[in-house]
This record gives sequence, C-alpha cells and structure tokens, in this order.
Amino acid sequence: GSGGGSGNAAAQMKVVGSSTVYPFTTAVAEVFQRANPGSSVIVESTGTGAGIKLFCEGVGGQTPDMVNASRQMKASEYETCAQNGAKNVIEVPIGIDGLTLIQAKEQAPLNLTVDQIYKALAADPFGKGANKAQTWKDVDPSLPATKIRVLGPPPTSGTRDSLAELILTKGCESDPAMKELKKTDEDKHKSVCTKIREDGAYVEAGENDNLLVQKVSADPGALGVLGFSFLEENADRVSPVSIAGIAPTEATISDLSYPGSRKLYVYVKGEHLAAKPSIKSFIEAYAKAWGKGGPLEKKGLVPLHDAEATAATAQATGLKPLDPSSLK
Amino acid sequence: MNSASAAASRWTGEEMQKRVAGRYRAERRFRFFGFFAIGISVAFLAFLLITMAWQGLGGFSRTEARLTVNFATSDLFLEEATLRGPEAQEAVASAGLEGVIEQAAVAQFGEGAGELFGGASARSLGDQLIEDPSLLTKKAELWIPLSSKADVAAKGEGDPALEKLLDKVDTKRVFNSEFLTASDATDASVVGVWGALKGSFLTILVTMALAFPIGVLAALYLEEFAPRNRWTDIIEVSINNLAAVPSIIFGLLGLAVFLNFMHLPRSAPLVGGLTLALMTMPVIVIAGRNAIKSVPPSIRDAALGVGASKMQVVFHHVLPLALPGILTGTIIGMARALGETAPLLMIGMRAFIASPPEGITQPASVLPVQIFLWSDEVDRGFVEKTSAAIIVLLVFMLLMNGLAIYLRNKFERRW
Amino acid sequence: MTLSIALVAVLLLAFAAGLFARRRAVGLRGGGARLNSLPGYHAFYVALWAALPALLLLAIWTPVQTGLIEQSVLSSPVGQKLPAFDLARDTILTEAREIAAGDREAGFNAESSELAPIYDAATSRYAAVGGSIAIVFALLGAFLSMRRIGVDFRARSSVERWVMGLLVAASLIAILTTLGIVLSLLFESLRFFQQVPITEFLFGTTWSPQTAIRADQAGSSGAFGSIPLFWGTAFIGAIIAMIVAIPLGLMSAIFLTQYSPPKLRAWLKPMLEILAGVPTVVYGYFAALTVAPVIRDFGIAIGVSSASSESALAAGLVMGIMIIPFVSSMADDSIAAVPQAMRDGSLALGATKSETIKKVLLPAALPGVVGGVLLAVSRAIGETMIVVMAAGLAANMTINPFESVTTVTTQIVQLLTGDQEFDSAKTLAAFALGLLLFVITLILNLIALRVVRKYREAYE
Amino acid sequence: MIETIVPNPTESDEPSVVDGPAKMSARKVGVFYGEKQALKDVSVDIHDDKVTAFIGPSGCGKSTFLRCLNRMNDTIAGARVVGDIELDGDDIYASRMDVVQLRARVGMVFQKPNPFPKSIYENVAYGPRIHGLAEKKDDLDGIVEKSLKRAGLWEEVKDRLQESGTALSGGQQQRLCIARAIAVDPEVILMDEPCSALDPIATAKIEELIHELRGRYAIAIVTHNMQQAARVSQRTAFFHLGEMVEYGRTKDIFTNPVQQRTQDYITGRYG
Amino acid sequence: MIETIVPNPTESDEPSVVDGPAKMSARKVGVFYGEKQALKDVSVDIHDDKVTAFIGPSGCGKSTFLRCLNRMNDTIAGARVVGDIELDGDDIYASRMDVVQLRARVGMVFQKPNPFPKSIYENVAYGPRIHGLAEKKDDLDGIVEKSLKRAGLWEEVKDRLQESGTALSGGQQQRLCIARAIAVDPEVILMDEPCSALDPIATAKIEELIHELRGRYAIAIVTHNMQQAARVSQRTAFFHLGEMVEYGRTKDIFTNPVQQRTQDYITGRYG
Ligand SMILES: Nc1ncnc2c1ncn2[C@@H]1O[C@H](COP(=O)(O)OP(=O)(O)OP(=O)(O)O)[C@@H](O)[C@H]1O
Ligand SMILES: Nc1ncnc2c1ncn2[C@@H]1O[C@H](COP(=O)(O)OP(=O)(O)OP(=O)(O)O)[C@@H](O)[C@H]1O
Ligand SMILES: [Mg+2]
Ligand SMILES: [Mg+2]
Repeated sequence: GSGGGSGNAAAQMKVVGSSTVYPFTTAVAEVFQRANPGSSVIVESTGTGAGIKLFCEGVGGQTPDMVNASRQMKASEYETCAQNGAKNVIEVPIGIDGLTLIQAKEQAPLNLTVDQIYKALAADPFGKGANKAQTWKDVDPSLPATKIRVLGPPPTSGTRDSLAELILTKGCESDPAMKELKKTDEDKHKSVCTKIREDGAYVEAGENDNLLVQKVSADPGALGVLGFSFLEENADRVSPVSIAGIAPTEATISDLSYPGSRKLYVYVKGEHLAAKPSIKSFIEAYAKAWGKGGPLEKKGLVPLHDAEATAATAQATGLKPLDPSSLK
Repeated sequence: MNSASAAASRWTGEEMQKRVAGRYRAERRFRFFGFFAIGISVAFLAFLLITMAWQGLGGFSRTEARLTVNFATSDLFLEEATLRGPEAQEAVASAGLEGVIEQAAVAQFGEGAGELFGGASARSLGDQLIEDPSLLTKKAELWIPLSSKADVAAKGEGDPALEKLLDKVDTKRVFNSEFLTASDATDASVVGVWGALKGSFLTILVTMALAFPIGVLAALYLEEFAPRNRWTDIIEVSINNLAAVPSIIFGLLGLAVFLNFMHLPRSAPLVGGLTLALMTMPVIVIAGRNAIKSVPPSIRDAALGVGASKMQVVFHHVLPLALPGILTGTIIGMARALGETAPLLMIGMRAFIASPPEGITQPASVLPVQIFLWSDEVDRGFVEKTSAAIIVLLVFMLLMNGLAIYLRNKFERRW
Repeated sequence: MTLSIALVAVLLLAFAAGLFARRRAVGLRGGGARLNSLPGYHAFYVALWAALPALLLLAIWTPVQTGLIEQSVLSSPVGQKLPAFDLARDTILTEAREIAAGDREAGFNAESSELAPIYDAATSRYAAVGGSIAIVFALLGAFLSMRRIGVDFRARSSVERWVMGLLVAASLIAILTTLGIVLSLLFESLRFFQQVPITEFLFGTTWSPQTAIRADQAGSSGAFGSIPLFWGTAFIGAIIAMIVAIPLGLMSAIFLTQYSPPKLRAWLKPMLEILAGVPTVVYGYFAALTVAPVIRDFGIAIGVSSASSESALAAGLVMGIMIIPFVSSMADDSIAAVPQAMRDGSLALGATKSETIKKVLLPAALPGVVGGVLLAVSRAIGETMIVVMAAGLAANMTINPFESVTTVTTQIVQLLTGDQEFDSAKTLAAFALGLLLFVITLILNLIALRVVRKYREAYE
Repeated sequence: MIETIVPNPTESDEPSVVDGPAKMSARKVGVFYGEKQALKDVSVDIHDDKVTAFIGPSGCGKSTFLRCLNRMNDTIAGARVVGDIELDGDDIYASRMDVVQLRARVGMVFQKPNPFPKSIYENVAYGPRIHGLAEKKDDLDGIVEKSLKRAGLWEEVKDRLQESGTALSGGQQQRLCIARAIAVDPEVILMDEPCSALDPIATAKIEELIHELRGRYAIAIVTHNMQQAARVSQRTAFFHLGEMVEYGRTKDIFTNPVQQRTQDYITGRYG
Repeated sequence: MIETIVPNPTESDEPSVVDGPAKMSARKVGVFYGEKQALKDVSVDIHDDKVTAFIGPSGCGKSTFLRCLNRMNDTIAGARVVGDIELDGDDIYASRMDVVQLRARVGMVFQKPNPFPKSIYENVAYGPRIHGLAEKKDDLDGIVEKSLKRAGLWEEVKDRLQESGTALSGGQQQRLCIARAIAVDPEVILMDEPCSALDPIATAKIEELIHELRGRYAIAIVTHNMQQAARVSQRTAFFHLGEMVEYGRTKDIFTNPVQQRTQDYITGRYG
C-alpha cells in the first residue's frame, strides 16, 4: 500500500461491527480520546457480520483495527481473516448483554417459556404445518387470550440471530425429535427451528429500539424484542417478560441463567498492534470501564462474572492471540 | 335595437345569472381549496416545528444543582500549581473528580445521590477549578450540572425516585452553551452538535460547489444547446431517472467509486459531499430545465437579433430569468441533501466521532446522521438532544436557503 | 507546501496575462479597428491558456510527487532502516509527513521525528521542480496564446468553445453517474440471479429474505418474489403519497401565485420548502407515534379488523406531506413564469381566476408541474425511514391501506445496512432490487418524456 | 403627410353629442402606475349604436383607458384607477360589481396579439365554453366558424384548426384574437389597434365587421390610423399626454376641432 | 443616382431589377415549417443605398422571409430554409458563416415588440455592450441617447431610463426595439412592421429615420401601409400565398405593376 491516504492514520483507530456493542465502544473511545489528546477512534456500527467481513479483508491502513461483535467469531470467518493475512486475531470478551422480551407497563406480568415463545412465533412449529395460533391461549391454555403480536428485529439484524439462536432454537429443541432432526437433516432443522411466521403476528419493527419501546408501551398486549439496556433505561414504561420464571436482571444475565444472555466481544487485529501502540492503551481503557460499577455498567452492559471477569481483564493486558480451534 | 337588448338580457338574464353564480361558487371552492391546501401544509409544518421546539428547547438548557464541596477534606490529589500550568486539562481529567462529587453529593443529599451527577458534572467542576484554583483549599458552594438521567428527572420525565431526591436539591435551569460548542459524546449531558454541524457544513459546501454549477450547466446544455436527437434523449431520460434512484444506491456508488476505486478517505465530508452532489444534481437539472423552458422565446429572439451569440443569450438573458426556478431546485435539492442519511451510512459517515473535522478529508459526522444515531440511543437524555439537534439542522437549513430565497425573490419577474 | 505557492503563482500569472491581453486588445481597438471579439474575451482566452495546461500539469504532478517523495525518503539512510511491514512503514511515513507539514508535533514512533526533516526537504525539492514546470507551462501558454490576439481573431468563439465543452462535460456527468450506478448494481445482481432464478424474482409474489447469510445463521429458506415490494412502493409512494401531495402541492402553488398577496408568498414558499428538509427520522417518529395509532383506531372504528398500527396509509400520508414542496415550489415557479398576456387574454374573456388557472395557466405550465410531480414521486420512492417506522417491513400484497406493506427502497436499505454478507442471496437481493427499480423508473421516465412532449403547450 | 380625411357620411344627421343614455360612461377617470399618473380626468361616453374611436400619440394613455373599461388594470400590480365608470348605469368599480361578468360583457382585443398556446379552435371556443354559450359540439363548431369568418381568418385556417394559435403569422394572430373576443358575444367590444398588423384587405374586413356589429354592440376602438378612425367611428376622443383633450362627433373632430392640439395632431403637424 | 432598369419578368432566376451589386441577395429561397411550405422561390436583392419594402396580405410569408435574411429561422424548431442568400457575396447559410456576426451585421426589429425585461437603458445598451462599441460609460450613454432620439422615444423616456422596458405602452415598446436595433449600427436593418403601433407623428419620425439611414445602410421593411411603402422605399416586393409575385422599383410597382395580382392588391381589390 502507499502512504498516500490522508488523515492521520497512525493516531487513528478504526472500529467497526455490531450495533449492540457500539455504544459501549464509543463510550470508551470518548474517554480515551479525552485522556489522549491527538488520538482519534472512529467507531462505526455496521452489524457484526459486515464488521467482521471488513475486519478480515486484510492488514493495513485501509482495514479496521478492531471489530465489535455480539457473538463469537465463526471458524469460517477466522479462516477468511487468516487467508487475507490477519492471522493474529485477539479476542477480548467485554461483558454480557441480554435479549429481552418487553411488554407495556400496565399489563399483568407475563411468564413464558422458550417453547411457548417458539410455538407462538415459528412459521412451522415442529414441522407440523403452518402456525395457526392467534392468541397466546392457543399456544398454551394457561396463558391469557390476548392476540399474539410481537415486535422484533427484521431478518437483517444481528439481534434476530440472537433471538433465533438463544430462544427459538432452544424452544424448538425441547422436542427431542427436533434434536434428532439436527443430526439427520440440518437444513430442515434450521428451517423448522428458526423461521419466523409472516402472517402479521410477528411485526418486523426496524432497528430503532426507542421507537419499539414507545410502540410497545402504547400497544397493550404487544410484546417487543430488544436489548437489556433499553429495558433498563425505560423501566418506567415497559416491564420485562420472564422466561421460564427468570426475569432479566443484572444478576440473572450476569450468571447466564437468563436464557437470553449473550456475551459480547471486541476482536483486535494483532498485526496492527506494533504499528499503532495506542490500540493497546485503548483496550486497557476498555478493561477499566467494564468492571462492576464502571461507566459501561451504567450504560447497560452487564459485567462478566467472577472467573470470567478475571480472565477477561488478563486478556485485556496480555492480548493473547486467538486459538482457532476454540471457535465453532 | 332589439338584438341589443336581447344581448343585454342574455348576460343579465336569469339563466346566465345562475350560471355565473355557479361559476363563482366553483371559484370560491377552488380558492378555498387553495387556501385549505396551504393551510394544511403550514399547519402541519407548524405542528412539527412546535412539537420539536417543545421537545427540543429543553436540549438547549441543563439543570444545575448547588453542591457544597469541601476540597480541603477530600482525597483529591491536585495542586494549585498544576492547575495554573499548561497541563491543567489533563490533570483535571485524571484527578478523579467524579469520586469527589459523588462523595460530596452523598454527604449532602444522602444515599443514592451519586446518581445525580455524571460526566458533565466532573467536567464542569474541572473547568471551575482551573478558573479558580484557590478553591482547592476551601469548602466551596458550587453550581454543578446534573447527570443526564437526573436532568431528565428534573425536567419531569424520568425516574420517580430521582425526582423525589431532587426535591431536596437546590436546582436551576441554565442555557447549555456546550450543546452548540461540543461534539458527539456518549453521555447525553455533555453532547453537542458542533462536530456534526461542522461536518454538515463542509459536506454541503462540497455538494453545493459541485452540484449547483454542474446542474446549471447541464440544464443549460440540454435545454439550449443540445441537438434534439437520440443522445440527448438518453441524457435527458437518464437525468430524470437519476432523480428516482433511491439515495442509498448513490451511497453504493460512492462506496464503489470514491472509496474503493479512488481511495478517498472513509467518513470524510469530501466523499459525503461528492455522493450527495451526484444525488442532488438531477434535481437541479430538472428544475433548471423547467425554468429555462419557461423563458419566452421572444427574449431569445430579441437578443439574437442584436447579434448576441447563443452563449451570450443564454448567460445574459436566459440564465438570469430562469434563476428563480433554478434556485428553487437548488433549495429543495440542498434541503434534501442536508437531511439525508441513507447514502452517508454506506460511506462510513455514521461513525462515532468525538472531535469536529478540521477539513474536508477528516472523518466527520453530519447532523442528520447524528440525529439518526441519537434517536436510537438508550439514554433518555438523548430524546430532547435529538429534537434540539433537529432544531439546529432546521435553522442551518433556513440560513443556507436564506440566500437562495433572497436571490430568488430578487430575480423573480413576471412578463 | 510550495505546490500551493505554484498554484497561486499560476493563477496570478493567468490573471496578469489576462489583464495584459485585455490591454493589448483595447490597444488594437484604439488603432481604430473594430475587433471581432470584445477585449474581455481576449483576456479570458489568454488566461485560460495560461491557467489550464499548468493546472492540469499540477494535477498530474501532485500524486506523482507523493510517490517520488516517498521513494526518496525511503532511500535515505533512516528510511532504509524502517520496518518492511507496509502498515507499520506507512504509519511512520504518515506521521513524518504530518510532522513535516506541522500538523502534529511528535508521532507514536520515534523514527517519524527523524524522518520529518528529510521528508520536508524532499517535499520542497520536488515541489520546486513541479512548481517551476507548471509556471513555465503557464508562461508558455500565455505567450503562445497572446500571439493570436488580433483584430480578426475570434476570441469569443474560442472561449465559447471552452464553455461549450464545460456544458457538455456537465451533462455527461449524468451519463457517467447512470453508468456507474448500473455497473455497481449489475455484477452483484448477476450473482444474485445465479442463486435465485430471475423468473422467481420478477414474478414471485412472496418476499421473505429469511435465508441464511452464513451457514449457521437464523432462517434457512427465503422467498425472493419482488412483486409485493413493487406493489408496496407503488401503493405508498405513487398512490397514497401522491393523492396527498399532488392536490395539496398544486393547490398551494396556485394559491401562492394567484391568490395570495406577494408578500405572503415570499414568506410561505420558503416555509413550505422547510418541509422537504426536515430529516426523515422526524417524519418517521411522527408517522409512527402520532398518525399511525389514529389511523389504526379509525380503521377499527370503521370496521377494518385487520387495521394495524403499521399501515400503508400512515406512511403514505406523512410522506405525501413531506413531498408537498417538490410539487408546490416547482409548479409555483412554472405558473409564475407564464406570461401575463396569457392571463390577461383569459380574464378579458370573462373567465374567472380559477378558470384561467385551470384552462390556461396550468396547461402552459405543464412541463414544470409534471417535472415537480416526477421529482416528488422519485423522492417518495426513495424514502425509507418513514416506511420502516410507520408501514413496517412486512411484504404484504394488499390494497387495504390499513395494513402493513413495505417498499423496495426500504428493503434495500434494510438488506444493506443490516448484518450483511456479500455473497449471500440476501444481501445480493438488494442489488437486484436496485437494478430492477432502476429499470422500472427508466421505463416510466421514457413514458413521461413522451407524454410531456405531446401535451406541452409552448407559449409565444 | 397631410391627407384628406373624409368623415363617415352616414352620421351627418346625428344630433348633439350628449344625447341618449350611454352604454358606458366614464367620468373624471384617472390612472396611476405607482406614483406616476398615466391618465387624468377622462370623461367619455360609449354608446350602444355608435363606434367610439380613441386617437392620440403613442404613450398618451389610450390602452390604459381602454383597460379601465373592463377593469383589466386590476391585473397590473401598482395600477390604481380613480373616477367613475358606469356600465348601464352601474358603477363598475363598485365592490358588488361582478368583475367576471363585467369582462364577459365588455370584451377586449389587446394591442399585442396574445393567443393561448392552444389550437386555433380551442382559442376561439374557450370563451363560449366557459360561458356555456353552446350546448352541443355542433353549436360550438358553429360559433367558432362564424367568429373566424367574421374576423376574416376562416379561409386561411379552416384546414388547420388543430394547429397551435401561436404558430400563426402576426396578422393572423391578431385576427384570431378578434375572433376569440367576438365569439363570446359581448355587449361592448374594446379593440386596441385591431388592425395594426393587418394588410388593407384584412383591415377592410375588420372594418366591415365593426360596421356590422355597430347596430348591436357598443364598440370602442383605438387606432393610429386617422382614416380608419374617420371611416369607422361616430365619436372620437383625442388623448394627449394622459389627458383627454377633446371628445365629440367624429365629423366635428376631423373637420372642425375645438382644440388647437387636436387640429395639429389630425393634420400631422404635431410634435 | 441613375438606375438602369432591365425589366425582365420572365427570367425567374434573376430579380427583375438589376442595378449594381446588391448588399444582400436571395435566390430561390423557400421555407418549410415542418411539412408545410410557407415560402417558395423568392428571389430579391437588397441594396445599400435603397430601401426595400415587402408588402402582401397577412400570412403571405413576409416575416418568414425577413427572418431568413439573418437566419433567425434557425431558432424555430422544424423550420427549414432552402435556396441561396448572400451577404456581400458570401453565402449566409454556408457552414463557415459566423451566425453571430451575421446577426450583428443584419439587425432586426420584430413584428411583436419584445423588449428585454430590463431597464430601458439596458435594453438599448445591451447590443453596444456585447459588441464593444463603447469604451466608456459616457460613450455608451451617448449611444443610448442617440438611438432613443432617432427612434423618437427619447423625450418620453429620458426621465425614466431605469424603468423596465416592459412597462411601456405598445408603441413605446416598438420604438424601444427600433432603438435597440439601430444602437449596434448594423449594415443591414430588417424592420417587420416597425410602425404598426405608432401614431402618425411617431411614424413620420421613423420614416425620417429610414430616410436618414438609407444612404448608409441597406434597409428592408415590411409594411401593410401602401402609402408608407410608397413613401419610404425605392424597391418593392409583393408577396402572395408564400410566393413572391413581383419585385421591382417601387414607382413601377405602384403605378404600373406587371402582375394582375399586384395590381389588385395595391388597389385594394384583392380578396
Ligand atoms: N412557427 C410557425 N410554425 C408553423 N407555421 C408558421 C409559423 N410561423 C408562421 N407560420 C405560417 O407561415 C405562414 C407565413 O407566416 P409569416 O409570419 O411569414 O406571415 P406574414 O407575411 O409575416 O404575415 P403578417 O403580415 O400577418 O405578419 C403563415 O401561414 C403562418 O401561419
Ligand atoms: N405597466 C405599466 N407600468 C408603468 N407605466 C406604464 C405601464 N403601462 C403603460 N405605462 C405608461 O403609461 C403611459 C400610457 O401608456 P398606454 O399603454 O396607455 O399608452 P397608449 O396610448 O396605449 O400608447 P400606444 O399607442 O403606444 O400603445 C405611457 O407613458 C406608458 O409608458
Ligand atoms: Mg397602447
Ligand atoms: Mg409577419
């Protein structure tokens, strides 16, 4: 490459990736820039998949230095990275987020199980034909007879992946036959377990979560799917739906007992560390911020727990490259 | 004379009177509908503006609370000398003022009062210390801005617990000048629009500098010079069609051409401006052509007749007469460019950038993207900041259009 | 920064040459001759020749110089010691350049401070070379063109040829942009059509891009029938929004030009234009939180049980308001431009104002009105935020305005800004949609062109 | 260039000027364009059965006065009219005056031909259509044909009625505008130099038309052609520098004007 | 000035009057508007020291022909000119002809007055400015004043030179356009009914102007006024239905026309 590109590339760090991690990284970036005048961190929210793709395009001034991810990097993605010269990928877990279901505050608190949710939302529950459930009562007689109406992310969103992965698949696999199916016909399994109905019960609500909160709070009976931080911030308007009796709280998410919990990561390109020493300081600043009582917790990030927390802090200073075999 | 009176009775006769009355009714209906149309549009605009002002004016103010800080007894490691020195800013930033404030707040207002103060509080305290380092030795009573959460509560829309707590606190509303001078931040209490405003300004400057001349020249060529043949038809249709291309596709084009091919810097106003210029140009061309078409041919004849060249006719007569219409196109095109988000997302202008751009090649954000991002922020404090930023955007737009509108009114002529 | 000095020098030189040429031309006229062209044209001609070749040279030289400087810096003793890894080297070089330019005081890397003076020296050296060549070019251009000044020299035609070139170039930009768009859509679309049969895409009636973009992602099947999207686009953008925007916009324009006092018009017209510049997020919120619930309640009240809070009507109505100024301002200008004699002719026959407007002014102003409407439709088609927020993302084929529909552009934006992968049908579908939309609007524009040509009434 | 002007002999047995109720009467009319007074103190009568000619040097206010008579001055920004003008005894500037009907009753042919950018047919049919003067297409065709014939244009355009009115020659446009005005059958017809672009034959046709219409309509005509004024009019008003210098029987004005200025103008000695 | 008259009406390729080299000469000129032929086979000479008048009924193609002489027809979409027209021996439709310079040399006054929507001063000053005829403001003022005076408009507008040219009366606009055309000092002046909206006195002024200019410029004038044609011109061409019926010395045409049609038209018997 040529040094002809303008901008002060050296002092500049580029971060791309998940929109869930975006607010946390920007918060750290802000503090970091104030403490290190002249440095600049550019954080762009592109979604995890696209972020990793940009990240893995290779090494050099044109590619990002870090990527935010709301899930672990896939083995296939790592392979692309390695092929393009970025062999030295460093994984830093930064905390936990919860995928929560919300409802209007004035509604009676609802308690669902993952398979009830699956039965209500799947396009083809357990492969037994199109979903005909109109009310929650149709799903399970113990539930109220309110119309099923769930506002959630569109298929293009990373949160939708989480919904499918953390809740729907689990609900689906409550039927052992489905677990079997996974071994015999993976495609079929995926279709049956993750495809969401399109007859209006599930409303694709775009990516603006504040709007989703407002719509849910104004629409009694409707549920919404979004990140834990929004629930926390809007606790006066909406209340959480418990899953299997567990309500999403910091505690339940942090010990991963709440089904909708997921870990968040930042990946660093090891090759860039030498050229941009500031990356190291940035990750250190990150580690300072993610602890219990730290500024990121205020922003809705749930801190890691005990051993994991220690490991993460160690990783933030040690910056050990990823072992590809640990990836799925 | 018979026929004369017949004619007279024809116009004043009953049937004609009825007909005229009907036509007048139609006239009144028409006029009323016109009035109604403009009324609706204006009422709608007023509604939007008023709601935005209502929600957004709060964004220009912030709540400050009176807090007694005893620096003498606090565990603050700061020396007066450093505060007077050149490194004062950094010293203050790393001194842990948050802790000092929290301590003082808890001491003064009781448990949980730590939530009252946040990022902006520490910053403001730091500024006050730098201004008057002698405070360090005293027990001082200071006005400190509240955290964004507490600010929202103080404005009556937040956490009831906090509101209760605030009852005990002595607060006042002050103008938040930082909103206009600071840049993006993650803490709603310290955000500002300056960075985005500057980014928008630079971007729109690039757009205007390219789209206006190119648009006008293209319109002149197509309307005045181009032979009427298949080629110019292709140009004409393709320009009209460009206006219908969704803006995001211009983003794709910008991504492919300016970033991937020309390697211009990502997130920069230069690229944003170029992309928006491509998007705006068709609007200016279309409006411009219509304006040029409506210049009566006799004016051209007159100028040609005294020996003006085609070029002179166009630049001396047609262009000035068509200018109002061209400016209209420019105004709505620029307004659109100024409020556009989608294509800028594609070329990286959605990045979090906490410092204002220094030039057109520096990473920058723009107001609409800033608004778009803020509207999706978790923190409730961003709601009014979003509206406030919209107000800034609209004011900016009006100022920008002001000149064009002035020129348009000046050049408008009826013949 | 000596190149910018050279730039200024060239411009000054061109200016001076222009002035000199003007003097000479005036002098010729003083000799009693009648010049073919005004002295100003001679001046302009000479200035163009002095400036343009030199500027072109500078434009070419600038990137060349960067490479040369870099080479010379790297071949210096310090430069040879730099790490071979290009990112690290580039970073140091960039830092050195910035220090040399005075943009920063020190870099992260110690080498950069050492390199800075070398960088500085190389920069001045090459800039001096490039600058002098440019100035020589400018002088040569000025000198040669100056020799052509004469009584019979058609300076005006020459200058006008330049201007003409500029005009043609400006129009060609539109073609290039179109070409660029087609190219940037075409290849990805072709890849899409390798995965999804084109017939399904064109004629399929279900749209559900739930297909997996990675081997392990949610959703596995996908339906890529674009018809519901195009229907939704037409329904919201071309039908509902236009039902709002055309009458309101047109009548506003008529009121402003024909009925309102000029002072009021001077205020109201720019006010309406604000509507076009309000960020669409604002409209989106308004549509979703204020209009949509009202419409849903209304729908339920009149017995439409399927009325949802995401409705085509809510999005279309608000979008219609947003594009009012496109119709009103352009119609206003065109109507105002119809000669007064036309108006007088009609009024003198005893026509009422509204008859005059409807039967004489509007037909005469037709091109402008149609132009405005086309722009408005275009804008409506391209709008996403309002649709996402108020009409939802569900691709329903329905003519019930109380139901949720989605549009092509919205889907494109969702597909492109969401989680994406550039070789899955899901992301590629965005390009195919873009291309198809492009083709359809192209056809519509061709028709519009024909229609307008046919019905245009040229006055005088 | 003194030419013998022979006044219309048919009017020799006319009684005095101020006789019979006038169709339109103007009293002390003045017009201001902004600050500038373009017309002052004009008092003129227009009679049903007579043609009134307005003569005077260019820029003296003839067109301005004509435009007062059907309130076309309303459309000029900054134009202001003072004084009284009555049509059949009603003040046309009264607030309850119906301007639309006024203009239908007082038709006008403008000095500069201003055909609509429509077909020739539509140009003529426009007025009858808006006033509902024809019920059927046939009736309308009839009106169009008759009007074009009377304006002496029919022969030239009968094969191209669907062509644009703006693609006609200057004189054809002028006749088209005359046809358009008479097609609505007004009570008063104001013609501002209707023959300025016409050749002698076409002029003769228009004059014939005026003669023919005279019995039924009140007609006012502005002309620079003294012979024409003398030929077609029974009353003549002479304007000069915004004032009406003299008004009276055409015969008297042309043979025995009271004012020296009139005398000078008519004999071409003016200026 | 002795004129050799070689009457040769049968030789259609040559104009019937041959005397000295013509400033402009048209041979077998025809004009089509789209499919329709508006003019055919016109051959006329325009001389430096003579005024040529074009007469003929309305719509016969006079304006069309005039517009051919400085290629103003180029601006009408669909108009097509055939035949040869030469200015000083150069074919004006040749590709190397500089149309702009041609129009500067061959000035034109249009049938419908078309002032620019600029001030009166700017209207007249525009031509001299673009041709660089005045170096200083004073010179320009001088040209404007002289042109307005020659067009007989100066007295009426000298106090309001900054007012818009479109706010003038019809006749004033016409004179303004004449002033504008003569301000650039062209070699040939084409006037399309320059006096149609003018009163006799103003007409006399323009005629005087024509007489005055005749020695220096070639002048062509379209008029419907036979007397005017007879007064001001030395050569007359009579057009009818798109054909040039007769061209010759004015005296001959008016006293002793060769063609019956000419005879009929001049004596007003036509039609
Ligand atoms: N732009 C045009 N398109 C089509 N036909 C036209 C156009 N201009 C003129 N004509 C036709 O060409 C013929 C000659 O028109 P021209 O204007 O030359 O007549 P003219 O002799 O000047 O008449 P007038 O004395 O009425 O001005 C007429 O029949 C007219 O209708
Ligand atoms: N719209 C206007 N604004 C200002 N002044 C005007 C306007 N129209 C006409 N005038 C002026 O008013 C005076 C009278 O004009 P008017 O048109 O009535 O003259 P006229 O008698 O019809 O002349 P002509 O025979 O030349 O048409 C003239 O001095 C003219 O310049
Ligand atoms: Mg007049
Ligand atoms: Mg003519």
